[in-house]
Amino acid sequence: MDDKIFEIMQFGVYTASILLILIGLYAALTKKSLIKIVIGLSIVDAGIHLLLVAIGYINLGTAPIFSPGYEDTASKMVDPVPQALVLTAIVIGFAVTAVALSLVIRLYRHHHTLEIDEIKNLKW
Amino acid sequence: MESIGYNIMGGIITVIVAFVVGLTYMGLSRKITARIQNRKGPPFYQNFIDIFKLASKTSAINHGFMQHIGPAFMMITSIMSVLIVPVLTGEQWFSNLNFHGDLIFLLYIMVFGPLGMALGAGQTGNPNSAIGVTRGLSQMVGFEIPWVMALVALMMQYHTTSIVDLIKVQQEQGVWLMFSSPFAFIAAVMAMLGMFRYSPFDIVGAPTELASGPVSENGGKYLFTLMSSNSIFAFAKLTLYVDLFLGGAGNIGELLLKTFAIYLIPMLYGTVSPRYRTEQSIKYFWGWPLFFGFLAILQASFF
Amino acid sequence: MVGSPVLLIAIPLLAAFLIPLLGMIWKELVRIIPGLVLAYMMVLSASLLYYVLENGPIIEILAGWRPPLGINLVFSPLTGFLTTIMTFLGFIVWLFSYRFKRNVEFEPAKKYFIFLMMLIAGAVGIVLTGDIFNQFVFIEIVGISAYALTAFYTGRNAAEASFKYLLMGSLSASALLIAIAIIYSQLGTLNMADIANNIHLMDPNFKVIALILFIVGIGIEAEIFPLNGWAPDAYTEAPGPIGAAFAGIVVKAGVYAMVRMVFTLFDVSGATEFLLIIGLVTLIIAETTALRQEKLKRMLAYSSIGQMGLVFVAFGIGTVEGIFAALFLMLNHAIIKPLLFFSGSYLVFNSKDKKIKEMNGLGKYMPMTAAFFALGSFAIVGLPPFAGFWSKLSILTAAANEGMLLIIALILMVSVVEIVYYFRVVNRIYFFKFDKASTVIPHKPRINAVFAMAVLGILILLIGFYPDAVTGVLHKASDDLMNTQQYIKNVLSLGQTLTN
Amino acid sequence: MEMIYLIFIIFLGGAGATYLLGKINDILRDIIFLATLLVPSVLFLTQVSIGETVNFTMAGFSFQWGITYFSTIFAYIVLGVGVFAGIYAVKAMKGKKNLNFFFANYLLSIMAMMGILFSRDLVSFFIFWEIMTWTSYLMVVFNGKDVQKVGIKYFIFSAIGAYAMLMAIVTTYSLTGSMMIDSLVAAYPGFDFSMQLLIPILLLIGFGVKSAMMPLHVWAPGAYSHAPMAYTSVFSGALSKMGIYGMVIVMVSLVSHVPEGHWFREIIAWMGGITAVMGTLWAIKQDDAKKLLAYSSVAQLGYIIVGVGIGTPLAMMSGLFLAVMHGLFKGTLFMAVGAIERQTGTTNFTEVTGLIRKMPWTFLASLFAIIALAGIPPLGGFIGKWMLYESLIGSEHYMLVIVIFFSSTAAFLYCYKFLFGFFLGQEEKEWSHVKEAPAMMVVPMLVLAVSTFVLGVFPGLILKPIDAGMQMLGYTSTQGHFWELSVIFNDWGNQVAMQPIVYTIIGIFVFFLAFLTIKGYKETRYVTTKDISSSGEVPKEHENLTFAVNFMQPFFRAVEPLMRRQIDKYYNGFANGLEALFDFTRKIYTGNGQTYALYAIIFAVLLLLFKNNLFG
Repeated sequence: MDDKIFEIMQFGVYTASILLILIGLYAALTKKSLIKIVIGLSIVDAGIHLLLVAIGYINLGTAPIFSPGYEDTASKMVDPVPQALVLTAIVIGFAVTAVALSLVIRLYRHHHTLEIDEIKNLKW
Repeated sequence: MESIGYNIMGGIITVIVAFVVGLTYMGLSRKITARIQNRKGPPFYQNFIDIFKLASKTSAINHGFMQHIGPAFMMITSIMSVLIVPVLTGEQWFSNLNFHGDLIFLLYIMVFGPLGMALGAGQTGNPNSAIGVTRGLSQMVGFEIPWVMALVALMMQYHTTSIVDLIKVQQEQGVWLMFSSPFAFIAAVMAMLGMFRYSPFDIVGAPTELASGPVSENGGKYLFTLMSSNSIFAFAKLTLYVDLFLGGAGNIGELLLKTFAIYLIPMLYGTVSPRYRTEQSIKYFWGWPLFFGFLAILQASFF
Repeated sequence: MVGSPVLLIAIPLLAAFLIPLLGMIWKELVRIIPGLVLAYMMVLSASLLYYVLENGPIIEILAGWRPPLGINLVFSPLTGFLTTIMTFLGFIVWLFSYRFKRNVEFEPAKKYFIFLMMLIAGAVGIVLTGDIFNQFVFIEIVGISAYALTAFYTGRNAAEASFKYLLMGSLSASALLIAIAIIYSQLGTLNMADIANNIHLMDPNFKVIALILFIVGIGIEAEIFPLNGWAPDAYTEAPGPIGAAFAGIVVKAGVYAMVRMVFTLFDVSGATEFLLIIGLVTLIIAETTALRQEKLKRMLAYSSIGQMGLVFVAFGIGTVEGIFAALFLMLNHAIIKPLLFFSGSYLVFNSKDKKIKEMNGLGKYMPMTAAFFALGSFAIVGLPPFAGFWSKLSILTAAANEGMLLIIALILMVSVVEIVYYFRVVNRIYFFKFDKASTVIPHKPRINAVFAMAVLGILILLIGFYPDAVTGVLHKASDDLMNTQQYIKNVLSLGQTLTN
Repeated sequence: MEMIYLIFIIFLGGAGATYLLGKINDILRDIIFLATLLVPSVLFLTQVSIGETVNFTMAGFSFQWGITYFSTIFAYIVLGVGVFAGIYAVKAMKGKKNLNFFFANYLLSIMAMMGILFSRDLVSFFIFWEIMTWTSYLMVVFNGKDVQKVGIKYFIFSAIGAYAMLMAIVTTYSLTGSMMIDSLVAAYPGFDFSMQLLIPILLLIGFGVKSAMMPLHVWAPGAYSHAPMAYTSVFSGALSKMGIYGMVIVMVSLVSHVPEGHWFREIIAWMGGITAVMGTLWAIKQDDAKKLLAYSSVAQLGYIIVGVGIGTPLAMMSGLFLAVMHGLFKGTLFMAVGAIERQTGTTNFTEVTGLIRKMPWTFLASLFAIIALAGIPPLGGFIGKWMLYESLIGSEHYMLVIVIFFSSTAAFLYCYKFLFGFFLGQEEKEWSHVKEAPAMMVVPMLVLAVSTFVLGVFPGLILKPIDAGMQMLGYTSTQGHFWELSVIFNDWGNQVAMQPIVYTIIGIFVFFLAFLTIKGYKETRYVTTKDISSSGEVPKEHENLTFAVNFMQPFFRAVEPLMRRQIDKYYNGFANGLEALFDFTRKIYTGNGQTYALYAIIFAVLLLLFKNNLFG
């Protein structure tokens, strides 16, 4: 596609990722339910992943794979590193979310509530 | 100093003189007080009679060795002080220890005896004695302050701490210190009222209330020693005042005149005043006497 | 050469995954294997450190890609020094927690040791790696295993503490990722040396934003003031040895990452002053908060935060003496605070709800533990002739050489507060009447725990009486951190590759 | 092998051996303990030559140890009191719990004091200072029961002092680049004025705490009275002198070089004077002997500080002489109190009375010590007092001399209270069983007590080393000018010759003792203290005639306004205020995870907002 549209789309992607991050933060910081907080965190992760991918993408890029017939397209390949980062980050985010949810279950068993304001045995 | 024996002789003579004079003054004071109170009063030699009677008696009881040596301590103080104070200026016989004569040493040796006597009185276990002692000590803290202020003023003004030098100063100036530094004199005299323990400051040995305080439980030789040391001590103090403020004494007559003149002050003041409680007397001494002491020090520092 | 630095990361991870399998063969292996692994790591990193001190840093290349493209490990005097401390502490922690409390059965023990291995591997990785994204990955490894270990006990409020930790941790992860994204978008590289080499090409605004995001992200791990809310809870609720591991290993890794950012990567002016200020605030807030704690481990946690603040102050001085003092303090803290946590964990284990005021007169019933606690307290408040004194003295002299008298005064005032709360506890332990009502029958430490504590105590005395035993290493390490150009040159020109 | 190292190695090893052997056998432990005290003392007196130094470097700082003429004086105090108190302690502490710890700690604190005197550089000075602090702290809390407040208070004040000192030290290091005391002294006149002001003040805070100077003295009474008496005699006798030691160095070697130095001197001297007065007044008020002696120590240290503060040759001499004397007689008194506590189980004047015939030797020792304390001739205390007054008068400190005189006159009150309360007065039934303390406790007391008498007659014995030390500090030699073997002079050449005075006193005493004793002492029968003439009739057995409560009541009615304020209260108020503040500030750690996350975000946002100010 031509560069102008690409510019606009890239801008849109960036704004979308920033928005996702902000929304996630909003959820994580203001929602009182533990589940919602966890969801907010993973929304933040999603936003960041989108940002990373957007950084690596170039206009009309192809997959960064050297295969017969495509030797000349090295300049057209998108940068592979951010995608590697994103893959790793997704895995990590998944693990963190899993731990978080298991903790939420434990907390519910222990406190019989999901309100974060009522889980304040440890303070000062 | 020619020889030790010479000095010892002089010292003994000094002590004897002090003893006689002191006892006489006490007797006179009883007589005068009686006359003022419109009584006849005992003859002035009454004290000699009493004291020799005491000396001849053997003390029946005692409460232990501290009480036993207490009077000796008291004696040390009075004799030491009378030896240190220059009795007659320029008189070889009477210049005993006073070439070492030093006011601060004198002040401290004056405390030695009362402390020893207080310990002796303490061992008797008589609460009255202890009460009297505490009162006495407290009162001493009271009158020591103006007294010391007066002395400090003199010492600083004339850059010496020796009594002999102070007498020299007066002879050179030709004017007694009681005129050249009057405030010190006033402070010292007001302190002296306490030092002699006539009323209004006689709560220490308050007769009839404390059974004569510290010296109760002491009879016979103990009382003899205490009384005689008191008389010697009184004489020593009077001589000290004379030396400090009245320019010393050249001969024995002058000495008697001046000392008796000084002695009249506490005595007459005592006859006309009621007894103070301890804190009252302390507050008294920290009132005007302190003020005069300050004035004396100001004078010493500025003139 | 006894081995290559990569083993320091690979072996513990491998062990972490092998433990359950070996546990099927023989249950005891679960407890034994980590010890062997950690002992090997300790020896390896010590010998490597010796080698490095003799002849220059080792740059290990992974997967054949040479820097700046590939990931590389840097085993320089500084990183080697930190790695040695961490592995040593890991071994001590294992020694202490071998058969840690009878009631820990096979299944929890398995998890415990798996996560412990992962924790140490991650921490070592943070220190050794030369690649920021790799560092991020290791930080996450440390984080996840730390969340799990914090929530180790089901009975207590462990889950709450762990959740707070996780919340903050994932925030820090996000911050780090964004920062990495910014740097990559600007410079197109992730290799630390390369970044440090080209940082001046970066748009200053983006540079500062990236730095700030890094500070926020790593600061959460390094417990600087407004970001350390999770720390006390985690320290308090985690098992005693894990608290020691946090204080001795995890925080050190965080501090290292922070310092690497400020000193090597970013050439931003005012960054060291910022470290100074933030460290001072952390120090003051933490120590004054520790003054009124009712729970012993919480008090220790705040004290440890305060010590980290002091470390940052020392780094913030910015001179070589300052860095030397900071490293010295990190070393001492890594020795003393575990001792306090070990002995403290037995003290609280004997008191019903971990209140300090229930420890009256425990000294008579567990003299060994109490003596170790007293020794630790004496050492950490910096009384000579114990270890803590030398680091405190070097910090003060370093500050004085820069003429920072006000800062010296503040540090010393805070030290008075520190003395107050530590000596309150010591007084209680020794000189108060022992009331049976508040405590169960005293639970004496096992022989291995006593041995672990004894090693630390001996080290405290050794360093206290003969500081020169360590100052040489510290000097080399501080020079290594100071000299950025040398670092860049070593990595980019591949310093001296291994021949094995 | 350097003799200096050997001394410290013996102390350390002896401490360790004492601790370990104590687990095996008590006798062995005591022997090792005494040997460890005696051997280094002998080595010090015989082998160590003054001025020789040993150098070594550690952790980048260069260390230098060596004794000087000046520190020798204090070394005599430390070893003298330390050794005799140690002999006393072996017997006195018998039967107490964890004695191994006590003896080892005792040795360590003696070692620390010697180390302070040996160290010529600030680092080892500070190290030994801190060792001294925490060993003495462990002694204060040794008895255990309910001493938390006292111990903590002592340690907090010591820590404040020590840290003030440390700040001065590092400042010096940054200014001169060296840790040697001599280099500080050499470079000091070159500092700019603020440093010239800052360093002495900080150092004086440090030393003032140990020497219980006026605003910093509040720890002293509690600490002195709570430690075991066997150690308190060292604590008050020797350890407090370390503060004096440092103070002298500061006042003479540093302050005297600044043009405004005399203001320092005045202020310090006045602080000492106030300390003396208040200490004395509070001492009179106490009903517990330990407390009384503790306050009196504060007062006595006040005199010493005055002498040191004035700093004229005579004043300095008097200060140092008083320091030695105080070590002797206060050591004796605390030992006596310890003996009484051991024999009767209490040290309260209102409970125990009339011990004089039960414990005559203890009484004799206390009598000597008390006379020396009160400064009554012919005992040593008088020499110090005399020189102090003469120096004050000579240097024209009009008001100060009055203040000192007041306090030392008032001191007679508590002196009498001490002797009367314990030894004199009614002999109650309940104390009829009391025996004299064992010889191993009495002999050290008597030795120290008699030494006060000897020094009173021949002050030159101790004035000689003092003179040497003062010459090292830069004074001109005062021998023959201010003192001879048994004669002391003041600024104007007035003199007090002790020998004839003492001989006269002894002569009079012997004469009258003979007079009282020889004739008819056989007839006097001894009677109990119930057999007294209380206004006529003889009291019964059951009547209680003991006079101990409200002993000095009339005096306090007079001085009440002086004692209405207690600086203690202000300190406590301040500390409580701080604790409340911190208790409030820690509320920022609300247990809510979201709040913490919010902090993080706010922190990031703030940094982003002020990024230009922070990272320009």
